[in-house]
Amino acid sequence: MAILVGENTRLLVQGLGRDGSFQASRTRRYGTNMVAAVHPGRDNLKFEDEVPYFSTVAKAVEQTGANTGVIFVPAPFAMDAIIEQVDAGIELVVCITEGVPVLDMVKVMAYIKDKPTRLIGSNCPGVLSPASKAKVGIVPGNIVRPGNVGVVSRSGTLTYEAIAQLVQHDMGQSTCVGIGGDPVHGTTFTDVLELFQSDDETEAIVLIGEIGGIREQLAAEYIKDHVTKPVVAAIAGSSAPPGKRMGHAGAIITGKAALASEKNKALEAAGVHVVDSPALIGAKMQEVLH
Amino acid sequence: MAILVGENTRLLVQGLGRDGSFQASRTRRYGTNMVAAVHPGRDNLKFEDEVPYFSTVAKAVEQTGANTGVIFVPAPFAMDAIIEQVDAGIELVVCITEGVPVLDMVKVMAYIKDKPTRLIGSNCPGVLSPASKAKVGIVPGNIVRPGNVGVVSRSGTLTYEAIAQLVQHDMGQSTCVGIGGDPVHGTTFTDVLELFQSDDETEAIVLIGEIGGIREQLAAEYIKDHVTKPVVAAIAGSSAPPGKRMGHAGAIITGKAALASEKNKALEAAGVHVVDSPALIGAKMQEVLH
Amino acid sequence: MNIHEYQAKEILNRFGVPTPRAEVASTPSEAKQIASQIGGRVVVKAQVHAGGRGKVGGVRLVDSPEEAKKVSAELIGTRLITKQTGATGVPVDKVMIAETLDIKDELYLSIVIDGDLGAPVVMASTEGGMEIEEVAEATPEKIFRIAGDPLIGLTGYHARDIAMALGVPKQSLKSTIKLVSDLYRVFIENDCSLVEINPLVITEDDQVIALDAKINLEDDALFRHPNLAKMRDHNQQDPLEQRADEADLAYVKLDGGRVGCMVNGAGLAMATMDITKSAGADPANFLDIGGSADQKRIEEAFKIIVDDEDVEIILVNLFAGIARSDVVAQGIVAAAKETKTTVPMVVAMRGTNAEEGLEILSNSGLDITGAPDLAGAAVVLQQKLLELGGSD
Amino acid sequence: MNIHEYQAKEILNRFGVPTPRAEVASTPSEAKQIASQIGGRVVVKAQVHAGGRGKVGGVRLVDSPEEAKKVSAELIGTRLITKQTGATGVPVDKVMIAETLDIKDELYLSIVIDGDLGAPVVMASTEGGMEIEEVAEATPEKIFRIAGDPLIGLTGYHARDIAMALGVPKQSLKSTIKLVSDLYRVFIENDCSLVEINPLVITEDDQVIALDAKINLEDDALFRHPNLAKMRDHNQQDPLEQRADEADLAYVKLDGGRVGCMVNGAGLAMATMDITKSAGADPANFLDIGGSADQKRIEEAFKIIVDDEDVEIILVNLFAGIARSDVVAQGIVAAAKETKTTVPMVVAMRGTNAEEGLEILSNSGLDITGAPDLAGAAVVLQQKLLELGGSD
Repeated sequence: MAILVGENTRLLVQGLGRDGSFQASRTRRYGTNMVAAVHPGRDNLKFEDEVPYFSTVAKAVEQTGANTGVIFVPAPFAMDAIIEQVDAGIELVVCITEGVPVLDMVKVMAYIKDKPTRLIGSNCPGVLSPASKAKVGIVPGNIVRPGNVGVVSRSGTLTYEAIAQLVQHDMGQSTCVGIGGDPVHGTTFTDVLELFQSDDETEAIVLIGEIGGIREQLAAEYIKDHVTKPVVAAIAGSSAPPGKRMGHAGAIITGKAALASEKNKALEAAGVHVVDSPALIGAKMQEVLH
Repeated sequence: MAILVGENTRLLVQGLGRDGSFQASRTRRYGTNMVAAVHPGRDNLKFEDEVPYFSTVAKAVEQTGANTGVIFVPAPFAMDAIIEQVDAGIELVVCITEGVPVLDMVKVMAYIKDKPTRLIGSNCPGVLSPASKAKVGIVPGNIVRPGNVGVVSRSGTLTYEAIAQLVQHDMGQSTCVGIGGDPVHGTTFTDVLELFQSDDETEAIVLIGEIGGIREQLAAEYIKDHVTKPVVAAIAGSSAPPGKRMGHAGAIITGKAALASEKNKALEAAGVHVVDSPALIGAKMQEVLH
Repeated sequence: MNIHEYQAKEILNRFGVPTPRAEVASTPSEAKQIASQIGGRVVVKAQVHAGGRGKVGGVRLVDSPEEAKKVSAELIGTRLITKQTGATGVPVDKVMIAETLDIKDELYLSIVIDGDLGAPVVMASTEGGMEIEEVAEATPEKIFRIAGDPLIGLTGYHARDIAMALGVPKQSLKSTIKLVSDLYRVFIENDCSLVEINPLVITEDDQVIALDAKINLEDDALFRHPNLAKMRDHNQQDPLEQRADEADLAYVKLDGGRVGCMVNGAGLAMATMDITKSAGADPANFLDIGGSADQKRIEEAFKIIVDDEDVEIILVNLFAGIARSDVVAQGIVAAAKETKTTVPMVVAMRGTNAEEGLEILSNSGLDITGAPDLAGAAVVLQQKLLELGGSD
Repeated sequence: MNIHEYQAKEILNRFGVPTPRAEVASTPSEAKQIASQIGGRVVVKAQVHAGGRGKVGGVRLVDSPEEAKKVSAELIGTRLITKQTGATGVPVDKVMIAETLDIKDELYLSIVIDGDLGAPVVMASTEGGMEIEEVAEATPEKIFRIAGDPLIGLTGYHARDIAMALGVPKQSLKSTIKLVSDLYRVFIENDCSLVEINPLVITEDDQVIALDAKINLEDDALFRHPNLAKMRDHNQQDPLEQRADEADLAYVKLDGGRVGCMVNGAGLAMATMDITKSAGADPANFLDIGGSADQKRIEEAFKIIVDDEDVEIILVNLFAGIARSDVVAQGIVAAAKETKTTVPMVVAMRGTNAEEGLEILSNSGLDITGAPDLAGAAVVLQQKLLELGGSD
């Protein structure tokens, strides 16, 4: 079954500039069912001669039944794109765009609070479920393998790292979810843990956190109370200095709770298999599962 | 039983300036259970030597269990007072204040949309249930009489007018509700009709509308589909010229639907007993009920 | 609060909405100077708070600075009577001298509050230059409506939808989207009750420009815009309405009526107008003295009615909740004595201290006829009108 | 983006938040002139992007204009080394000359985004003048927090709650409430990531004044504030960080490290720093070359690392998703040749075209040691460090 994306995914891609087009192309080659492309001024044209272009999301949804949207528009327009997709009734919106102003994300979160749409991101690599060849975002399709480990991470490249280590140790993935590196973001660790816990295809979970915020602690609390599947976790940034933004807008040590050590402590107390370094995820998962 | 207010009403009055104090005093003399007064800088004092003052609504609710709030603060601070009462968990908030900027009310309505609080007003005379001596607002207690007619009106003085006519024709009121004259307001005709329809104590309903907006038409639709009790209605402003604001911010003819004649037509089509003038409400109700 | 076209365009410019090059003149020679600065054919527009000025010569095309001076001289200092003004019209104190544009298309764009939606609504139509009410009546499908969101404002994609609904050429799409967004900010950030661009024009070189502009500011929110409040032009108001404004009374002068109405409460005031009409006469005014009116305000309210030359009889209708009837009666007596008025009055008083109030009036020596209630007031008024003779 | 105290106070003043009378001087004689204009005792404050300046002589009280000149001469043109700067410190180009106040109480007020709440949060404390982290550690109950609402902003009653939590005297309550509300608008309308007033002071005559002020602007939102973007002072940045900024690279110089890190992805870059540490050395920098870096940016990234005098060895760690390993390798080779560097490199390359990339590096004649993956890179790095000798 996997989570979030699968055989029923009907994908709409919004923002087909250079990067968006490149990724849309790879998404299609991977086998994902991309049904609509939204980009202004390209009505009546087709992406790669097959996928119809629309000027508005509403029209695209109406005519193609798209239920999942991925956003590649530039940061100044990302809030608007998210809201356009929410208003059009898209069920899952994945915002890849990096550099969205945080006050825009504050508004977006307030706006979608009582709406049925689920948002992933902004500033995330998106979601991929190998068994159903459903890829919504930029996780490379050539490194994954179908299997039973769910992966959730704040970082894109560390998601790939975890996937590669799992494959190296002969384990595949049910779904890989990058929740993104922005301080205010849609779907959280806790949300994804809840989904993995009730997903039949997922036997174990990899969680990769980083410095900043308290989401890892909230995840630990949730795991303690609700997650029975084994969880292997790593927190990046134990060597980062305080007060400096480490690339991701959310990766900054602003107080004690933001430290990697505090997060490790909370996860360990929740029974999570915490490894000292993201380099050890694969080995630890193999040990846990065998 | 009556609606909205009754024996369980525990009233908090916010804004005890000249008018607020005068009204609070009359409210208490009428017999309403006023449990808290909120006004800055009067902590540890008591209103009329009996009702404790608080600086914040949260503290007042915590210490007195107030469940109903009435607002007399000046217009520039009314939005804030409403939100403070909503945030403190007050169940029924009645905003008497006139002249609240309409964009403030737009924000208020968006804010309370998914909250459990019910708002009446702004710019309304409030609610009074004679049988349980519960008065929240400025409807004069000396003109009402317990009985079985529910009164709902956009206008304060026309509420009194209707009450006086009912009494003159020997009919009392279950509850009188002034929903207010502002274009954007909380509880609507439709909301109150729904409450009256399911209230055992209410046998018939008086509805007094006026020019502007389409709420009377929406009420007519609701009556047609859901209200089995007899309704007598009058619309004020048939002689008003277009484009001029008649006192109430909402009482302005901006298009065809805003005309008294259109509203009368819609109500008549819904089976409502429409009278040509608010002067005939009492007589018509007597005719309908006897 | 109404403001002038030139003031509205000042606000628009501040928010980035383009308008034709223009300046305002208070004298014909100023007008000439501006016209020669702008050059070529210009338009002279009377600055008045009333629509329909074009049809009565308030908007004139001229070919030379000399002609601009001549036309301005014809306008400045006169009163303009349009279908939206009373019979006395409104004074022209200033004219706007504006460049003329080569226009390809005329569109319509406005923003108002939709009370029932509880949000500002943008209305757009390809039928520019026509009154929107007429378009709404004749071809409602040509009006495109989109509500803003209280949290987000007008989203970019909605602005784009509006621009597309307006059918602007592709090369004007981007500037139209920006204009729509900017106009929405004008509405929100200035607490407007109306922003109307009619027509919004597309020029031959695909610029998008607000050719005309009307902005009404919400009175209740003026306290947070002191600079906008200063834009009020008292000269454009009816002098009686102006006095009512200053006394903080809700008053509307109604053309052609002869029954002065003095009431507490907006709803009751409308109902009083309605029964006046049903009694066979037209009301001369709407007047709500409010809930907690003190004697000074009541005196001024009464004087405003008495000073209205159209008023032949006064209908006082009071249902005192907060107000006290005796205070109102004292105010009326004091004002009547001061103005030495002999206008007859029909008085219905109920509520707080109604009997005392009625007694004060009865003992005042004024021409007072009591009425028991709203229905009774209609009957008594009809009798008194018959006595006065004549009918509307 | 950091800005100077004097710039922060300019913004505060624009939003109605009062600050002490002050002006900024670039020369000692300007300082003297300002001091004599202000009169009496003044304070000379070095304008640098770093906290802790007071403890190292960057804030000095002087009694005369002459002394202001002297102290300014001591500060301007020097570098200030505080606990928040690296060992090279930051240059003092300007000083602020400000009036002194009679202070009754020192308070703390700040606003930041709380990512987990998804809203701006106002933090207030009676412990003004102390660092908030210390207060949070020692007496967390003395920090009062309230979140703003995305729709409403900071409500008036919340501003009042904050003012009451600050325990200001009754006669200062109203101005404190206004200050808190204004400060919230500063945060929102300028897209700040931090607004911190420490201390906020109550003067002997009960005025509420922002004595010090720190504002950080959110980089991602600078595109909508072109005037604020101009406030950037490149001189205050580490020269390498400045070059990275210009090349749009996420780079942080780390004090005392000797392993240069070149990575794609922020998470992987942090993990690379972590394994460096576990291998027994300190990283010299954080560097994320990003997803779609082209060869020019990669060359500049490599040069920035090489130009860091602390760097003795470079760890390249690439997991190419969007990026192509061969392009990165070509960039490294080109930059290495241009800079003639001989620094040894440990390279882990995976993902798109990893083999081609590694081959390009191996054939380049540079001092390259390959590593299979993240874990392998730690092992190889440790060996290389042993070869280099020494340890941190």
